[in-house]
Order: sequence, then structure tokens, then C-alpha cells
Amino acid sequence: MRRTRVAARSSGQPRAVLGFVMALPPLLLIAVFAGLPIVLAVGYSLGHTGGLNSVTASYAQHQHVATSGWGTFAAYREMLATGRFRTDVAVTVLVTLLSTAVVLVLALGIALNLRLRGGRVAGAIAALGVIPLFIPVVIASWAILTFYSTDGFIRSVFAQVGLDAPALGFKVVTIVIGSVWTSLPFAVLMVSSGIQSVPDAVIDAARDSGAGLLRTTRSVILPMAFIPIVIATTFTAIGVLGSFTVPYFTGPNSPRMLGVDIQNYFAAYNQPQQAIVIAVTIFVLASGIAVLYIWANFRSANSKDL
Amino acid sequence: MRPTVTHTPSTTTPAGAAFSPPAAADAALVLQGLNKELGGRPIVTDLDLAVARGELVCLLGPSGCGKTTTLRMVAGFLAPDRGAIVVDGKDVTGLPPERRPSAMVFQSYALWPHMTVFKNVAFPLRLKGVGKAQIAERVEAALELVNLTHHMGSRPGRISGGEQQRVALARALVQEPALLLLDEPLSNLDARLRVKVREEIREIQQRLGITTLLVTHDQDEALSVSDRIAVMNDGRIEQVSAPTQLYAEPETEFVATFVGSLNRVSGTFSDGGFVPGPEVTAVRPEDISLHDHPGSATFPVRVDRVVPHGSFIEVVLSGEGQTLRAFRSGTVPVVGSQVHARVERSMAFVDGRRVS
Amino acid sequence: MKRLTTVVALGAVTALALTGCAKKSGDDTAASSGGKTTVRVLISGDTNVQDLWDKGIVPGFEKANPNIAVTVELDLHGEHDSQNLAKMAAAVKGNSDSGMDLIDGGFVLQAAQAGFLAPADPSTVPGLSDVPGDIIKAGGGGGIPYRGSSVLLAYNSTKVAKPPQTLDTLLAWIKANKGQFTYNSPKSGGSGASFVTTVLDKYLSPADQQTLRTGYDQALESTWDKGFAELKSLNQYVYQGGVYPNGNAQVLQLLSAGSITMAPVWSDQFISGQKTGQIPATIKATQISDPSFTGGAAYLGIPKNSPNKAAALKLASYALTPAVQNVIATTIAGYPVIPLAKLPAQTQEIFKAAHPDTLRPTYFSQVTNDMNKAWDDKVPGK
Amino acid sequence: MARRLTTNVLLTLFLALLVVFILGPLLWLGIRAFATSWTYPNLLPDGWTLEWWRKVIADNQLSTAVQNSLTFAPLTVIVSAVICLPAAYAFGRHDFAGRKIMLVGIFATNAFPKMGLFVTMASMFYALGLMQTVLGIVIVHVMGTVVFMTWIPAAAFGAVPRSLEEAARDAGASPARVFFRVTLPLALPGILVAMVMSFLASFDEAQGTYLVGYPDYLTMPTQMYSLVLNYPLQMAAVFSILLSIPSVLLLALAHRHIMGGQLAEGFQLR
Repeated sequence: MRRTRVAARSSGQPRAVLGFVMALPPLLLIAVFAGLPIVLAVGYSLGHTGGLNSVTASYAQHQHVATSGWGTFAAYREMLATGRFRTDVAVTVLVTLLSTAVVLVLALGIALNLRLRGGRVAGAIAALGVIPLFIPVVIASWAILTFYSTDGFIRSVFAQVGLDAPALGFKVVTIVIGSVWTSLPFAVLMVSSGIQSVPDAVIDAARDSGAGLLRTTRSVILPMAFIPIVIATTFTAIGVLGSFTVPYFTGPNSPRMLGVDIQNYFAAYNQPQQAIVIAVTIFVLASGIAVLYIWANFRSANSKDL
Repeated sequence: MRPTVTHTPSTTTPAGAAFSPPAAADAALVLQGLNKELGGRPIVTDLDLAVARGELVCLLGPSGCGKTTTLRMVAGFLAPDRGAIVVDGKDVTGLPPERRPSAMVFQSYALWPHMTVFKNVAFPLRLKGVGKAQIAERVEAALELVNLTHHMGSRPGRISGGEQQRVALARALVQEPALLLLDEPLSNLDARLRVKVREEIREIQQRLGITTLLVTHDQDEALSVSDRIAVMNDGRIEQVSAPTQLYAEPETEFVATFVGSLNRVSGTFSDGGFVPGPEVTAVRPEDISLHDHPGSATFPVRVDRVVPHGSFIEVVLSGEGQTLRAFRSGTVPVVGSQVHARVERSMAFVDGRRVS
Repeated sequence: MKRLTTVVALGAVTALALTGCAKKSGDDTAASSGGKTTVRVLISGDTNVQDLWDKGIVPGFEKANPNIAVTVELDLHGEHDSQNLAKMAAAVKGNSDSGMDLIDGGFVLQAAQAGFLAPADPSTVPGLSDVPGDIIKAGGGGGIPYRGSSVLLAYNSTKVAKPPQTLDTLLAWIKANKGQFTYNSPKSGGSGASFVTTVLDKYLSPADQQTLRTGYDQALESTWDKGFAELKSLNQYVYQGGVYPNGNAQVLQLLSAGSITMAPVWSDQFISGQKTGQIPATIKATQISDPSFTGGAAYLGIPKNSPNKAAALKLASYALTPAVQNVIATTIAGYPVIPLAKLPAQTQEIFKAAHPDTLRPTYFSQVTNDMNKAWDDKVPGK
Repeated sequence: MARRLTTNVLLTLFLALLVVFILGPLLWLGIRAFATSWTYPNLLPDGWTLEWWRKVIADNQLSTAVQNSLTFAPLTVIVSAVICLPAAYAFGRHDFAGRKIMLVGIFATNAFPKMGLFVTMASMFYALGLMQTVLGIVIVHVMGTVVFMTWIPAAAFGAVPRSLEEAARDAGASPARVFFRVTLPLALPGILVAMVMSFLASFDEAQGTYLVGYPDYLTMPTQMYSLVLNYPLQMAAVFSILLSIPSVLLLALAHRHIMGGQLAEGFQLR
């Protein structure tokens, strides 16, 4: 199927030009309204305060101005020297790793249950996992905070039987809970679609060869659904990495995730240059994750036999 | 969940089977009173079958007749509602597929695309905990059996359909199964390859003396490779017989129609004429002879159409208010001409059962 | 082709129809009626300030100036201060309309510092002539002080009979009553900022305090170290072992719900909250001394290039009239910034001990920004 | 048998926890919309009331926000479709230099936190006269939908068998007719999913909308930030329920297609 699809893509000279032209509008939109601001912002973080950046430069505090032609890393050096920033980077990475791992385990559980057991219940579980997709993140964050907070559901239930459950509001673990909640739908959709598309016959063949369910899953289903799983992983990780709303509502004052730090450096500390340094940090981390995505896709493109 | 099973499998087969079924002691596979409903619809009903050691039995029937369901019950992918499956005297009905001594070749081959040919074939052995050196040896032997040693390092996606089919066969054979199950193994191959591969399969099966159950809807395939054929219709076995017997002496109208070509009329041919009646008369096209002149028991017919088939000619005739087809070799009759036909041999069915 | 045209046409029509559906928030009021000037007020703060504008200032102003309409928008806790400041900066540089004519609170002082605001002095805002010069000066040239408020120590009288009277006794009380005290992070609201400033000031000489209130001196910020060490040592004694809520309102909620016993709160929020019943009568408030909690003026700002500058200036000046100052005093318990003598006797009585002149002002805006960051870096979670 | 029982018990437990995890917070908040007050640690509110609904409906600012959100989301979907679908067709059907790089590039800019771009964006929007305009807001919203609107339909277009189009051409249909009668209907499920995702993305956008739209155009999410922090929790609950209605309708409409793997297809680079 996949091979024929690729083969079906036409590549004749005039059609190729037409295709290129048709593909341009969204790219131009992005280049102008996101690409250009990104370039300017990175320039500003390197100390270039002229041009459109002069607006920001006019009110910024603790600004580092470029002394050489290409700029200065002074703002980056300053941030890296800040213990708080290093802690926040670490916490952001930790929350990202934890959330992604939990999301992946849940999504795999839901998808495998749907694939191997099937039936109405399994379908209902999968549908349940997709519900958060339709709830605005602001509401979700707020609902989760009230659910786990001091007077929330969890503590209320424990209090019924006389137990004192920990309050989870404003903790790092609350950010993980919130991130898992909001990221689950995409992962469930990706992973279950990948696992659903593993044909019955190859699973049967593995069982017939003497593999139990666990072994079939490990040796056949997971490798065959590898790309959707990688995509689910990378997009979940990138999403959590740069998230603002969930940690802003549910997280503690310290340590804080980088997405919230940006807002604070902008608004509360009036240090836009440092805020952009944080944004660039997130971008660099996200790019690292994106490389995994691209590698997986090109790997599959090169061995066209899946 | 399942009924208690006697270890003396039934030897009763559908009425009047000419080929005597294997004695219980010989039977490598016994299916006893299998029943299966899917979605509230009976798919397999009261199915009994015994397959002798080293025998190749074909389950033949139209799509939806329950033959694949039967095979999947034997393999363990489906649990029968009632009945028992006994392999080599051991009741395996309750076992999951991975613990059954059977190996299956799937219609779609079901090769694992992320493993090389070698790894595909080696996988069952690795699961059994066979040593590395022995795996290499046995995989190589299996691939040699199907003539594929040169593709050992290839991914399944890079080799042709016929080759994939042979890898699937090697993967089943390498397990040295007590029972080989083939689910429409040739249906995804083109006509020429199909003939070649089925001969290869038969040759390997006989060389290894491996008990085999093959599912197909293709009568040519069934007739050419089987020791015996079980024709299925509507969840039941209609007849179990050797190929020649099945063709020559179908026990039911369904079997007669499904296997080979058939002229079917309501009525009888008697003394060179056609008499309409309630019973069904079936005549194989090769059992109608054509003559230029009238003779005993001939009746006049007109040649409507001539369809050459290479080695023989199919002649479409009309006469006595019927349309008949006859096969002949040699001279080609002129379309529109008047000739005389004689029914050399016929079968009669009442309510679908053979009466003469 | 016909189908294509139909689809495109249908899409275009739907799009156009939808464009018409987008609703400007000013549509309902005055923007549509011709000939009127509209002053767009942006409040960066809490809801009680919005109430003040909606009920206390705007109706009277519109009545007195039939040609001017006022629309009021609230940006709670200055949630979007960064967007709004960016927008104002870009608008001033590019000489376009920022969509704001008068800003109350939030980033006003930051904007004043950057020179984005129309200069404010008695010549442009006549009402300012009644306001003490120091307060105007702290506005950075563009900020118009229009009300004052101070931070008080609120406590649950059912649990505490005799509240602490000085900072030192307060700190001792916090340590003696684990988990019963908290304050909001300074960046999220003034009451927390005031507590932090007050603890920091404890270790600063009066001269240094004065320097940080009237200008920016980064070198002097190193003198905060002792104060931050003190604040850090409080972590384990604070609510849930170091939970600092976001915003003044959340602290009040914790206090009202009985989750904590004591907290710094804004005087105006506290008084109006008790009026509406959101804060139970059992919660009482007092001022501490040595040093006292800070308080200060809230500032208005008018962007340099506001198209409705004249009307906005008029509105700012109106806010300084004795009548409005009295409304501020009575509705949200804000401190008047004009001499008390100009106000009714009843109001004079309430505020005689709490005139802005007697309040300890907060730090200069840039210093506050640095303090916010330093607190974030040094206190929570350490 | 015992093993199967254990599996079933574990599975039921997992399911129960998942239900609590996913639906619990929503219900806990939802019930509040009808609660007078709620005392810890009771599992149900102290009393029931519809008072908060009346208050939300009476609040003019909130209803304007609802109306704006319901306007901008479909508008964004239409504009995004017009801009992106031809590109999606090109990505799905043509092979040209830089095709994959362009596909990745569309996503790459999304990984940069938007919060870092407000200042430059504000300057640009002023320079182009887009500040406080419907067009400006739509641009901000469309930016957040481009990935969905190109990637998913591109995969859907790519999956339409060439032979079906050729058969239609062979039968005498013009290229445009083939596109509208054959290609588009077959790719429609993918496009539908892209539209749903775009709608939700637009519906959720808050920060950029505030930058460009303030003070003229405020949407539900921009109001939601102040609402949840400021109004009584019950009103936030009412608002949450209202906000979820369009989403639930969408869920009902497109559930089959979304679960059907259209989304997943779109995210694989081909």
C-alpha cells in the first residue's frame, strides 16, 4: 500500500513546479508571521537591539547589547550561571520525561487492550482516552487542580474513611498529572492507530509460532507500530516541554517549568532578553526531540518494506 | 466450557464415502463434533473429520462455507462452541495457539516485515529456546527446502509474492509440526506461479510425510494436491473422498456442481430424448458425445457457440429445450450446424442426494 | 468548474458572514454612536478595581462629559501585562493606536520609565496639583497617582486573640504556628510583595530604603541578602511547607476558608470583601510596626500617542476630584491621595491615621521587578 | 482460569482508575455549576442551585466572548482550509524539491514558544495594520492550525488511489470534476479531522488572541484565565460546561474518523 502510494506521487517537471507553487501559501504565512519573529527574537537574545527589536530594548532591564558583529552570548551566560534557571531546566526535562513515559505506558495499554482483547469495553476505554482532546486546556488545568487540591476529591474520599491523603495542588507531580491528562488523546490516537494497523495474520502467525501474548507484543506488534509510537513520543515530549497553561495553573512557585519562566521574565521581572533565552532553550531541546521524529520517519522511508 | 472428550475418535464419515477413513490409531488429527457460531450465525455445524498420519486433506468449499473457521479452530485462534480437536491422540481443544503442535501458513503469508527472511524463519525456534548454532542449521535447511537460501538476509518486502509464500512455508516447516495448516496458501499468486508452487508444496509434504490440512476454494488446487478432499457447504462436510472418486462419484448435487463442470437439467434423458421430471440429472460435459449422424440414444442438437480451451473445445448446444455444454477434442463443429448428441453417463439427484 | 465556483463562493460568503459576527466588546456602548470620543480603560489588577470604575467613576464622568464614553476592561492580576506592554511599546514606536487610552496599575510604571506615557503634571492633569509631590515623582514622569492603599495583617480572630504588633513578633508567631501563614508570590500581587519588602527593609538603613523607593540602584540590591535568608528560613513554617499562592485573592480565599490563620492582605480588598460577605466577620485586620507593611499609590497612565489623549487626561483629572476620591474611599476603601480636608468629615475620620503621606511606600518599579525575580530565585522551594 | 480472572480484575481496576483519572476532574468541576457551596470533606455540595447559570448568561462580557469564539473558530477553519488544502494536495500528490523539508518546516516553527515572540509580532502587526482587526486574529489562529490542515489532508489526498481518478478521467470527466467527484469525497474524512483539530486549536488559543485582539475582541479562552482565577468557582464551572458544548458536538460528529486513524496517518512523513 505504502509503496504504491509513493510511486503514485507524480514528479514530472511542470507538475513539480505547480506542486511547489501550491505548497507555498501556508509556508509564506509561517515564514512571515512566525519565522521572521523567531529570527528577530534570536537576534535580540544575541544582543542585537536595533530595528524592530528597539521597541523591546527601550524598556528592558538587565539587557546585554552586542559588541561584535554577530552578537554576544552574555545573556545566555548570565542565565546559565543562574542556579534557579538550571534547576528549572532540570525540572522541565524531568516533567517532560515523566509525563511522556506515563502517557506512553497508558496509550500502549489502551491500544494493546483494544487490539488484543477488542470488544465494546476496550473501544470505550480508547474513546475515554481521547476525551481530553475536546476540553480546553485552561478548563482542564483548573479542573485537575481542584480535583487534587486540599479540599479536592481525592482528599475528600480519603477523609470519608478517616485517612489524610496528601494534597497534590501546586506540586511538580500535579504538573505531571495535568500534562498526562492533556497529552493522552494524541498519544492514544497515534499509538492505537499504529497498533490497529498491524494485521491480524502476523499476530496469529506469531502466536502460531509459539509466542505468548507478551512475546508477540514485544517482538511483533511494537516493532511494527514503531513509527506511530515514536511520533506519539516526540510530539508528547515537545508539547509538554513548552507547555504554559498546565504548569502555570497547577505547578508550584519553585521549581517552575520554563514555559512559565518565560512569562515571568517578561512580565514580572521585565527582562525580555532573558525570556527569549529561555524560549530558545526550549526550542533547542524540542529540536533535539524532533530529530528523533525525523530520523524515525526517514528510516522508514529508506527501508520501504513496512 | 467444552465437553468431555473421548479419546476414541469417531470413525463415522458422511454417508457412503468411498475412501475408507483412517483408523483411529493412525489418525494424526481428529475433529469431533465441532460447532461454532459467530455473531449468532452458525458457521460450523457438527463437523467430524479424521486425517491420517502423513495425509494431505483439503477443505474445499465456496467462501463462507466455514472452512477457514474450521482451520482457525484447529490452529487455536478460535475456540469451538462444542466439540473436540485431537492431535496425535492428545486433546488440544483448550490450548492457546502457541502451545499447539501445529504450524500454519497464512493466506497473506503474514511475514513480519521488520525481520529478515532468516529471522522470520528462526523466530519459532528462538521461542522454543533452540541453540544459536542449531537455529542457523535448521533455518538454512528449511530455506533450502523451499530454494530460498539466497534471500536469507532480505526483508520480506523486497522479495516476490511467490518467494514470500515459500518463506511462510519454511517458517511453518522449520517447527517440524505434527500438523501443517495451509490457509488458501496460493490465492495471492498468479495462475502460472500457483501451479508451480502447489506442486512444490505437495512434493515437500510427501517428502517429509507431514500431516497437512489445506483450505482452498480452488477445485483444481484441491484435486491436484490432496490425498482426500472434504467438501464443505454451509458449515457441514458434504463428502470426504479421494480426488478421482470425488469427481467421478459425487454424493450430493452440491459436490457434483462445485467440483468440475456440469450440465444440470430437471428431468431425465431416456432413449435419446429428454423427459422433464422432478429429479435432477447431471451430466459432465465430457460425458456428452457428438455425432454427425443419428445413432442409438442420440438426440438432435444445434451448435450455438464454440469456445476453444486449447487442449479441448467447449461446445454450447441447444436441443430438447435445453442448453448443454460438451467438451471434445479433435474437429471443431461448425456453428449453426445440426449434430447429434448422446449422454454417455449421467447422475441423478433427488433433494440434492445422489440416487443413481 | 461550476461546482468549484459554487464552493469558493459559498466559502467566501460564509467567511464574510462570520466576520460580521465577531463582536467588538465596545459595540454595545458608545463606539457605534457618532461624534463621541471613547476612552478605553485597561485595568491590570483585581476585580474590586473594576467595580470601582464601573460603578464609582465612569457613570459620573460620562454624565459630566456627555461627549465622552468610557469602556473598561479588566486584565486580572496583570495576566497579560507582557502582551500589553509589548503592544504599547510597538504602538508608541510605530505611532499607532495601542487600543488603550488609560491604564490603571500593572505595567504603568514600567511604561512610564520607558517613556511611553504622556507626561503627567498639574498642567496636563489639573487634579494633580492637590497631590503630594513625592508621590507624583515616584510615578516616573507619566504615572498619575489616584488612590492609595496599604497592606494589613489579617487574622482569624477565632484562633488568635492577640495578633502580633511588630514584624519581629509576627515572624516569631509564624515559626510558632507551622502551616498557618502564607503570602502570595510578590510578582502575583502587592500584598505578598509588601510582606517581602517589609522583611527586606528590616535589614536596610532608612537611607538605603529611600534610595530604592525613588530610583534604580542595582548595587544596593545586594543588601537584600539577609532579608531573603530570613524569608527562606520561613519556608517550612509556611502553609503546606512552602506553598505561596498566586494572587492576592487566593490568599484571602485560604484565609476565609480557614485553611490558614494569618496573612498580609490589601486594605481595600479586605474591607470590600467583608462588605460583600466573602470574608467572614471573624477575620480581622491590623497594622504592624517596626517596620510597618508598605502601601502606596496606584497609578494611572496614558500612552503618549493615544488618539483620545485629551479625553483620557480629563478622565484622570476627574478621578482626582474630591467627589471621586470620596467614592474610592467609601466603595473600595482606597486611601485618598488629595488632602483629607477636601473630603467629607465622615471620610476624614476613617482615614485620619492612614493618609498616603504616612504610608511606607513600595520600591521603585524596576527595583520591584528585580525583587520579584530575586524572591523567585531565592525563596520558594529552597 | 485463575490467571484469566486475575487479568480481568486487573483490567477492571485499570479501567476504573482511568475513568476516575479522565472524568473525575471534569465531573468534580461540573457538579460545582449546580452547587450553592461545598464543604470539605463532603462528596456532594451543600445544596443545589441554578443561580450561577443565570449569572453567566446575564454577564454581557462573557456572552460576547462566547459569540466571538464561535465566530473565530469556524472562520479560522475556512481560511485555513483555503490556504492549506491546495498545499496539502500538492504535498500529497506531487513530488518536488524540498517537499519533506517544507513539511518539517511547517512544524518546526511551532516548537518555538510563542510567548517569546509577542514583541516582534506586535511590531509587525502594527506595521501591517493588523492590530485589533478580525484579519489579524484570524492570522494568529490560522498559524496554529497550519500543521493540522496541511499534514492530515496531505496524507488523505496521498491515499486516494490514482486508478480511481484515472477511471473518472477515462469516463470523460474534466480534471476539476474528477477532483470534486472522486478525489475530494475520498479524502474528506481526513479533511474533516483536520478541520476538527483546527477548530479545537482556534478554540483554545488565548495568548496570541489577547495580544492582537485586545481590547476589541476577546474570546472565551482569554476570558477563561481571569474567570477561573477570579469569579466564584461555580461560575467557572458553568462556563466550562458551556465551553465544552461545541467540542462535545464535534466529538460526536467526527469521533469515528478521528479514531479511524486519519490523524495518525497525517503525522507520518511520507
